[in-house]
Amino acid sequence: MSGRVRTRIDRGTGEIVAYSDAAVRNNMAVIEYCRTSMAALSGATAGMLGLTGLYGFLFFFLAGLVLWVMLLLKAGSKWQQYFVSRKSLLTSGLFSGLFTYILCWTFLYGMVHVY
Amino acid sequence: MYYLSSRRQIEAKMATLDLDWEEVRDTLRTWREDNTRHSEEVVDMWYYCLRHYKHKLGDERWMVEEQVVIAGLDCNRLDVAEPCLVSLNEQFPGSLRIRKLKGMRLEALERFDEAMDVYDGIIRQDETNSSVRKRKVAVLKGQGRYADAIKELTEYLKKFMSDTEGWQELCDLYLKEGDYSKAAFCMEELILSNPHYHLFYTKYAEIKYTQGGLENYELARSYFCQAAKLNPGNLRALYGLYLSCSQVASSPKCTTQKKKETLRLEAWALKEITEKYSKCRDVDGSKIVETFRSLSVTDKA
Amino acid sequence: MAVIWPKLIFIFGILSLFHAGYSAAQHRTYMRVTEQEFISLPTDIVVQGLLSLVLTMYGILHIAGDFKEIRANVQLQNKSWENVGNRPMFYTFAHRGRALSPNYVAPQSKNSLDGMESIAS
Amino acid sequence: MAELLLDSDIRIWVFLPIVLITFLCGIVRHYVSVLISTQKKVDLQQVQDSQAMIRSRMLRENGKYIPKQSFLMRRHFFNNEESGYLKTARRPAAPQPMTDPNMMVEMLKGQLTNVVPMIAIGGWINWTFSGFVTTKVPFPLTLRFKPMLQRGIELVSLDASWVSSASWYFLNVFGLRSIYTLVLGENNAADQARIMEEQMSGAAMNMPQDPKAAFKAEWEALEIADHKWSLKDVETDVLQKAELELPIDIQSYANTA
Repeated sequence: MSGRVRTRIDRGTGEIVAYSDAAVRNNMAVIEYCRTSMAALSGATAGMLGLTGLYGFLFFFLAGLVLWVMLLLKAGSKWQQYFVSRKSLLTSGLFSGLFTYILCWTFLYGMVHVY
Repeated sequence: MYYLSSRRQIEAKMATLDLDWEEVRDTLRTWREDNTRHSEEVVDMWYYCLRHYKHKLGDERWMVEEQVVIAGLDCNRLDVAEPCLVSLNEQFPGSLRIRKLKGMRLEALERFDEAMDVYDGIIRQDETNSSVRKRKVAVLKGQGRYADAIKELTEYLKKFMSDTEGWQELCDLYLKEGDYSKAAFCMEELILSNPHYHLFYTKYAEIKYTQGGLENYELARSYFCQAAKLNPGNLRALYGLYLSCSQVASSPKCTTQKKKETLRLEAWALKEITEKYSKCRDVDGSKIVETFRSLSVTDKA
Repeated sequence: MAVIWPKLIFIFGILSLFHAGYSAAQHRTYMRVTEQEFISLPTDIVVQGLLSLVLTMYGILHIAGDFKEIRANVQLQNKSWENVGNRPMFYTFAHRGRALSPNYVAPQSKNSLDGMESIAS
Repeated sequence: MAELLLDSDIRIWVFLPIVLITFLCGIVRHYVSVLISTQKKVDLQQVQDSQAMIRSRMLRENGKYIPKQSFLMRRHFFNNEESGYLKTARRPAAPQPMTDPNMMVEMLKGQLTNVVPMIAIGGWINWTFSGFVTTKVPFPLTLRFKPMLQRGIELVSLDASWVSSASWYFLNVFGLRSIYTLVLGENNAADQARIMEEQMSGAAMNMPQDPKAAFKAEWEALEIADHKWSLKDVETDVLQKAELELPIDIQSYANTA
């Protein structure tokens, strides 16, 4: 069986659209994987480039945007096959990567610019 | 032909079957996930390919070996199943799951009472083990004692009420016995567990249709209609819809207004079916209409 | 063999990032030794850094695994009764398929009579 | 503010080791917690109750897809005064969570694996690498952070963005938390049989402590659940949808069929 099925009223057509729970969880895990690695890598690059203060955080949001575009490209044109809403793709877990970003940023910054 | 001895011949055989061990591993995984029954291919793929790459599978190796044991028992290839069972036993000594596999091997050898004892032993040790209780039902079914199997399965379902696999099995057992009302009850349970499967609706409607009587025909018609709505490609539901509409229309107790609507529904179903057949090039739709005219119950055609 | 190239791209991206970092560190120590005020990195290191970031991200995207169809009814539509109705826990092995296997031993043909004798005696 | 020059040895002997220590401790902690997490033993009665609860919840949720008569039949099975499952179930009084022994063990285990090692290692790092600045944080920090981040460095004039090794350790701990999921990774070959087994007895794990109250709540919910058959006019709206697409065609088919 396809496991637990969660039904939600689809705003567009109004009729009930059923989402299979396991697939949604799998997609979330993939996005989380990409987001964490993006946070780490962009933090490393920011540290390496020696960005300080506001530029660093700007770079973080820029990286988030680039990741969003890449994920949409990966999902292809029929994105509603894979995600409930595109906006949730951008905002979900944006700040969970912040700590990792700061860590890598400080780490590389220390490695390159402090010593 | 099966007993190619030297390794080179096996490699050659494998080359002809162009099995690349990663693809084989992925196919076996997909077969495990959507639990289809491909015992013959699983045994061949293991025997000719994965057997030589066991070390590369890592943790997944034990799941693949379990799958091979069951497939081997299914197509009576004990020479393939037993070595896997032995290696599983060495890896997990004393695990209940492996003991269950041993019980299944006894079943394959048709030593049913010993299998029953093995299963009872497991249940005594771990009460909440549901898969072993299901195996006990399978033993009874294997011996052809359907009445006992039904009793055992209902006992099991009293404890594990939301086990959809159990309800599905019970439904088929009741169908074997021809007890349609109970089978319909089981199908309702399945619909409750997953209300978006067009297949459940189709099967439920078919059972209602076989039960007969105007009220059951109407119920069958609604469920066939829902199945066709859920999955427009479900031809079986369209056939069912057509037949149940003609049944409802032909019954004397049906009011004229309902009769008119049912006829329109019947026409729609027929149109859908002919459309689907006309899509595949070689069959032209007209012959379909004749078969339906002969098929439809009402005398009006 | 199919999933190798994203890993290669990812490793290449990491190496180039590491290289850019190393050259930035060299540049930084050079500036410090010659007491010049550090304003910004030479542009080639910056470009290499950004490029390697995009490259590694492209590799990660493919390593992370692909998406699954989430709409249940579309997913259920192409399911046949074959794999929905199949119940691995209830497999029985006493079926006619046994005869197809190579090591099938046909039961010796006992005629119905000797079955009778054993009961009678 | 003059650019501080730090001895490059600090990088090799302090900066990098702290990162390694935090990372390896995380991995060890993960495997230790996997090792000592005992499977919660569940008895048959609890499994049966949880399965019944699931079934009655399913009935409430998806009841509208089955005919009225069968819905009432099932509700009768659950809610009937004398013989209903939810009414006749007699279960022992539930132990209060606070005094329940294995609940205490669970909490202690949780503490043991997470918080205690973090504090211990933090203290050790603070003790060994104390008294000097480890690295500079690339973004400006307000003076309020200074006492916290520069514990052990009594330099008033120092800019707050220079941090001590202890604070670098804590930054590592929080930062690496999400990297672990990346590294440890989820096992992609999901073990089908185990998932099925968990579906059965797993639900019993998170069965509420007090079955009697849970049954009562379920009973009430089932009482008020009324049945609106969702398939009542499925024929009409299928026809309407068909009408929309090809209005004229249906009539012509009607008389030929």
